Amino acid sequence: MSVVKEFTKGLWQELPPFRLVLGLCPTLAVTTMAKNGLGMGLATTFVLINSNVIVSVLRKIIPGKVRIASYIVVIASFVVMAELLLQAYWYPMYEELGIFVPLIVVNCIILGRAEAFASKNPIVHSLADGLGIGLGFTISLTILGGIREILGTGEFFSMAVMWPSYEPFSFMVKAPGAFVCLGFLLGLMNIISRRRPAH
Amino acid sequence: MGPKASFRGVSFPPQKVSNPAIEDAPLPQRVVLPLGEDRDRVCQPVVEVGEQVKTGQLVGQSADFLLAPVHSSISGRVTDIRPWFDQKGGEVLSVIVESDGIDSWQEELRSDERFLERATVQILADLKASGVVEIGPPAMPLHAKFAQPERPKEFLFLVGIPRAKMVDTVIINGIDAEPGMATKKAILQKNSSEILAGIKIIQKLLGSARVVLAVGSNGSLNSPLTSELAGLGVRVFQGKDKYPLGLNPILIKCVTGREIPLPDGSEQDIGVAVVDAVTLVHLVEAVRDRKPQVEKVVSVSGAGMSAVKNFKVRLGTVISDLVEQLEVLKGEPVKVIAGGAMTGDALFSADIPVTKETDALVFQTAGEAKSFSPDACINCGMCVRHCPAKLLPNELSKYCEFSMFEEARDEYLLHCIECGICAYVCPEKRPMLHLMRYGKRELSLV
Amino acid sequence: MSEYLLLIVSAILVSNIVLARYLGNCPFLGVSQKMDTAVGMGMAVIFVVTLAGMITWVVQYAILNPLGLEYLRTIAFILVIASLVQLVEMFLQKSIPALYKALGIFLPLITTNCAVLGIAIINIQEEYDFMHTVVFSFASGVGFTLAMVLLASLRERFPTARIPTTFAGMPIAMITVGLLALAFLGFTGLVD
Amino acid sequence: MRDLIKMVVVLAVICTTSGVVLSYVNTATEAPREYQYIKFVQEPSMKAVLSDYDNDPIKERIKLVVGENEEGNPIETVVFPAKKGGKTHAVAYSATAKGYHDLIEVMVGVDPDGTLTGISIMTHTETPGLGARIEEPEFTDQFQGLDVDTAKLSDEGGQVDALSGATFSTAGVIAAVGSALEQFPQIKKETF
Amino acid sequence: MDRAISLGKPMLRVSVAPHILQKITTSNLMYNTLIALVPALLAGIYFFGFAALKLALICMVTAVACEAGMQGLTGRKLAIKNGSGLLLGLLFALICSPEIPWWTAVAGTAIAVILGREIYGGLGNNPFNPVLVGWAVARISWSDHMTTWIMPEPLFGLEPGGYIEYPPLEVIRVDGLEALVDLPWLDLFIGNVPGTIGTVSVAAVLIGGIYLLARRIITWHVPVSFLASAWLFGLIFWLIDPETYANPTIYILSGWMVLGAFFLATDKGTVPVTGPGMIIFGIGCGLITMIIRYWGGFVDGVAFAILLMNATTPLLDRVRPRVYGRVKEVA
Ligand SMILES: Cc1cc2nc3c(=O)[nH]c(=O)nc-3n(C[C@H](O)[C@H](O)[C@H](O)COP(=O)(O)O)c2cc1C
Ligand SMILES: Cc1cc2nc3c(=O)[nH]c(=O)nc-3n(C[C@H](O)[C@H](O)[C@H](O)COP(=O)(O)O)c2cc1C
Ligand SMILES: Cc1cc2nc3c(=O)[nH]c(=O)nc-3n(C[C@H](O)[C@H](O)[C@H](O)COP(=O)(O)O)c2cc1C
Ligand SMILES: Cc1cc2nc3c(=O)[nH]c(=O)nc-3n(C[C@H](O)[C@H](O)[C@H](O)CO)c2cc1C
Ligand code: SF4
Ligand code: SF4
Ligand code: SF4
Ligand code: SF4
Ligand code: FES
Repeated sequence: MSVVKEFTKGLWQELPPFRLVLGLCPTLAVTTMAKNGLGMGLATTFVLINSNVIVSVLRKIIPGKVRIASYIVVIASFVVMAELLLQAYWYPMYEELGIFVPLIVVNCIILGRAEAFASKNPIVHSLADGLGIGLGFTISLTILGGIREILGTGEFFSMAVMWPSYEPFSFMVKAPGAFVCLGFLLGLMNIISRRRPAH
Repeated sequence: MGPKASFRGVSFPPQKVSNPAIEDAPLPQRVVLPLGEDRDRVCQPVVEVGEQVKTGQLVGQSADFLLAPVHSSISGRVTDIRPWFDQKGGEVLSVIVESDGIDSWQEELRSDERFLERATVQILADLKASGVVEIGPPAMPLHAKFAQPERPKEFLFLVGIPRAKMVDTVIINGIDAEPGMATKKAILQKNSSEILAGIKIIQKLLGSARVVLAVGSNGSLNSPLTSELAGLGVRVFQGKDKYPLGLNPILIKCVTGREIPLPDGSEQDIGVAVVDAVTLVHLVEAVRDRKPQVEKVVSVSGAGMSAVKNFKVRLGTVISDLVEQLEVLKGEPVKVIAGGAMTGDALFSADIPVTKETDALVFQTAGEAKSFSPDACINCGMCVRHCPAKLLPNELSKYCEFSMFEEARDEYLLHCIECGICAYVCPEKRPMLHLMRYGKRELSLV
Repeated sequence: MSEYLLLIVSAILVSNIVLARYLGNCPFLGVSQKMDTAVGMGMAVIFVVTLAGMITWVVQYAILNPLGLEYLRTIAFILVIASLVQLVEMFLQKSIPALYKALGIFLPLITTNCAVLGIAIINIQEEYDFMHTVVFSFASGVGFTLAMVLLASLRERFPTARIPTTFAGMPIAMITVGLLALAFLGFTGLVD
Repeated sequence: MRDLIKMVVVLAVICTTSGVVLSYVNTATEAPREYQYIKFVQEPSMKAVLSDYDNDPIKERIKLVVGENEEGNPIETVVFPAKKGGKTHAVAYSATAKGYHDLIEVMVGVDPDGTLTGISIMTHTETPGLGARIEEPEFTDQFQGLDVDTAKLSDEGGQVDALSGATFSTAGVIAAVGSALEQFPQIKKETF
Repeated sequence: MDRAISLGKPMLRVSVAPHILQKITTSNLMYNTLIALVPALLAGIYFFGFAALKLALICMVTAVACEAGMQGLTGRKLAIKNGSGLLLGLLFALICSPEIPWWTAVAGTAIAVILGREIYGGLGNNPFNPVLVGWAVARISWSDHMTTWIMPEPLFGLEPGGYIEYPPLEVIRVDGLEALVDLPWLDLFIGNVPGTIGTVSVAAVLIGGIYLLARRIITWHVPVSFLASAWLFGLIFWLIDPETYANPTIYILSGWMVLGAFFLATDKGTVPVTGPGMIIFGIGCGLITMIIRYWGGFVDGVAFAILLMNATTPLLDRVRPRVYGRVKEVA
């Protein structure tokens, strides 16, 4: 597959978390606002791209038996780095994302890509893959965050977008609303993918 | 004697029975005599097309112990031997006899009032020869019911039939189970002598077994019969009018407190034999009079009839012929049900013969035969509260509907006694009984 | 004593690990289609979460803090958990085959279950002492199992429900979790 | 054997590299992290107690040793100076004391005379509706203009009215403010 | 093979046994339940004026419209005639304050129908009581509107009752028990206090509940175990500490308790179907209700208690009597 295709597949065929129902916890937890979704997406993309690249670089060196352990170390290192960088340069986001920054390490998307893709493909492809999946994840989280923020607070990226007398549907920014909203979006994806001819 | 156990069920509005007597239906012009119960298990025909036969003459016979012989029910000429649809919709090889209008019997009936002095082997042989069948489910020749495990020598022809337990209780089922049935009420009132004789025969055959006569609350016995029964040591079980008391599994439980061990068990496993009160009369006729079974008492109701009527019908009478001859129906039936209104089969054609298993015919006009288009189960729980087997029919019906038969089995589908109550009470009018039967059949095919 | 009781009520009902804290959703949705797998997964999580909670607590206070390596917490914890799961797997396989048979297939899935790492981190963030850590970890595992069993029992009915095809499968499961979380909101305020 | 060595070596190399890189990143981000922490956690409180300045008090913060704890380790306080035209006219710093539940941390602003320019509650875990009312301006505004003698409960000769039903929380705040003001003479020496 | 059927006669109608069916149909049950709710609605109108009726109509119209819309969208056959939409709408209105804005009523009812029921495939397939789903979503989203109360103003006859300005349970929470000492229980019983349209008048709800019991539309299990367990639980705490906990009868007479026990916790389809299952369900509802009322963040716990117990329904359905003919399984 071409590098371009590696990139674009993350935007639809394997769009996480909608098509690939993984990485649910951050998806649900941080998407009370579009901005947080964006932040989480970027942090995850940072780890994803870097770990993909490093795993791809080391793919011929790492022995099979310690594969997973090595990947975990690599991923965890980038997660710690992301934590430190967020603290140093984007502290409010660090506070908002809270425990879900360290939890990027167990986001199955990342280990999944390392294991299923980067360990078998050259660096450029792995980079494209990481970039595509990461971008897809970021967009998904931003959309989910946007929907929940608009309905749940009447704002979008903290700017009022609804009519002045709008009374927020705050269900959407609470835990039950997160699940229900994601459920509806998954249903919507079903409708869209049924409309699109199968590849 | 009161019930030993309670059960869930429903009470139907009381039905009117016009005349407890049993009228003889007119002699049919032709009869169709199926040689077995389904396509694959049939007797060998012993007559040929064109042959003259007499009433009571053997026309079919089989080496299969569980297949009763077939006798002609009228005298006349065999016009054909060919497959004919039966109640279940299968095509079964049948002997067709055209009546000569005389009804001359094979041999004069030799009524033998000292029948009780005959050897049990002899009695059983007579029984087997007469082809008396106990109605189901499962239908079986009556002689097969009276097999005791520890006396194989006496019952030479029973060797090879495994018996788990000795029969220690015989229940005479005198309860008309479903709406549309009234034969037993009539028999209990009019055939006291046969009842007593039948009980004596059973007591002779089964020695130590106790006999219980089960009657419904309106099955009033006349007092001479009551005292004679007491003299014979027979207990009378008086049940209330609640369906499905008349169905064997529930009746057994109420009388003895025992349950048939399902899914594979049968009443023999718990030492019980249930004999239908109507069958008892045929039993007496077979033993005392050496008369083959050529008739059946059938209740006829519905289609504008104000009450249930009982007729003695020659076996093999085609239902459409019967209807024309009886001239009792007021309206044009669109639905003919062989059996009671709860569990009977709706026939796709009235050109189907009355058999030894036909105990009732219910006719419904367009107004009576309502049809519904049921939707999803609404989980109202009505069926659960009424199921006498204490199942969850709602779950079972959904599993069967969605082809999840393994799950249905794990939810005890095979314990369903097919009483139909779940369907009767369902407010959504779901075809519950049908789904149960469908699921059971699918499981049996695996 | 009542302090522990409140902690337990809080972990199971008020701030349920999946329904209110959004942790462990992948296994929660992934293996809750059938009751027996749900129970198996639940048991495995209780077991591992409690053990991991204790060990990571020790790691934090006996190693990371004295050495000033707090910033390595994530990497240390995930390695501890991964090795722990491996060890538990090997131990069960050798010593308690019956339990291994019941829980075995779930154990590898647990490494990447954020509930385990999440609870370990919460123990540190909330500055629980060792006993609180044990109680909180165990109760969180129980809360996970409770939610899992309820969801599985609800989902077992879906094959015979007439769910529109658009929503059949994952979407309706997600919505059901939402309604379950809605019901659990009723416990809000029981423990502050 | 060679495989084993290779495994161990590779893992060790990965871990070491990761350790080195991370410790570098840790050191490199130390300063910005501290700045961000102060900016987002302490600045709001600081702004509430200082006014009318043209410098960046965070950048110009001073760390002072204000005493020793029981173990002999120095207690440090971070002081934020508010300057106008290069001249310090007030300082802000924080102090803690025990409230009803746990510690209450209070930021105080003090002018050179030792008079409070304001206080702000930074962290506390008091009961919502009771002790938590210490956060409300109606309560904190009372402290403006008080000094070490008057920042006491009105019952005890001071000018602070206790919150009804939350005496302990009030006392905690007053104790924190008191200990801050006690440190003031020493701080004054080093900042003005 | 030549057919033995004479084709001269028309084919008979074939259908599956049984050939007689009980008269009761689903819509029959629904309309009977609607009838049972009429006293509660009339009481609401009597105490709160025609705003109550208006709200009920809004909710009922919305519910039926949403039901029809969803059935159209998901391609199922239109089944609005069975009355379930009307019932849902009416129940929703009855558990709301007469003061809520029209759009809250519309949105809440729509959520109830769509999220609570139709998304699962309609009547019979939904695991949670849809009315309560709709209510709970509205309650946490627009809590101001959902907890705004007005004083009852009986249309004729009675003096405007009570002296409390919000429902009794809220009074206990905010002002403490003493505030209720002078409140006549009769006012609580007939509904002369602030509250939601359909729950204020315990008397009217009871009439409907007894009607349902008498017509055998519901069984005694859930209401009796619900009310009994709540009352006993309340009794224990009242005996221990009468200063903090009110007389348990006050808890039964106030809030949603009776409506919940007779109409919401018996909502067919979302509650267990076996006798023991229903009793455990009722006890669970009673206990959770009281726990939330005593110590929880919400003032009345009935709605959440029932939703929580709805979640256990599939489990409770496993609690049931031994089936006929089951021999002990040999391990
Ligand atoms: C289905 C529906 C949902 C609505 N949802 C909201 C809502 O969530 N918040 C809101 O403020 N208004 C909502 N409205 C109401 C109006 O859009 C508008 O806000 C209201 O009529 C004006 O409010 P006011 O009377 O307070 O100015 C809704 C209306 C409808 C029909
Ligand atoms: C659950 C609970 C929480 C409390 N929280 C606080 C608190 O946050 N702050 C406080 O000063 N007292 C708190 N108290 C203590 C009481 O309110 C205490 O009676 C009060 O502080 C002293 O009463 P007074 O201020 O009216 O003299 C609490 C008590 C209880 C039972
Ligand atoms: C309001 C009401 C409350 C009842 N309470 C009980 C009860 O608490 N326990 C009981 O066994 N029967 C009670 N019954 C009687 C039952 O309705 C029923 O007759 C009895 O439980 C037999 O049930 P079964 O059908 O399971 O045999 C009550 C009936 C009513 C109308
Ligand atoms: C016979 C009958 C069946 C019912 N089935 C359901 C059901 O499956 N699901 C449900 O939510 N409500 C059901 N209800 C209750 C009714 O629809 C409900 O009160 C309103 O729809 C709101 O829950 C049923 C009511 C009756 C009378
Ligand atoms: S499930 Fe079977 S036994 Fe139970 S009511 Fe239905 S037909 Fe009768
Ligand atoms: S009676 Fe019918 S609708 Fe009710 S639970 Fe049984 S099958 Fe479902
Ligand atoms: S269930 Fe299937 S097999 Fe049975 S009648 Fe219907 S279509 Fe035929
Ligand atoms: S491996 Fe675990 S965490 Fe990842 S998708 Fe599967 S269940 Fe979820
Ligand atoms: S993201 Fe939490 S378990 Fe997968």
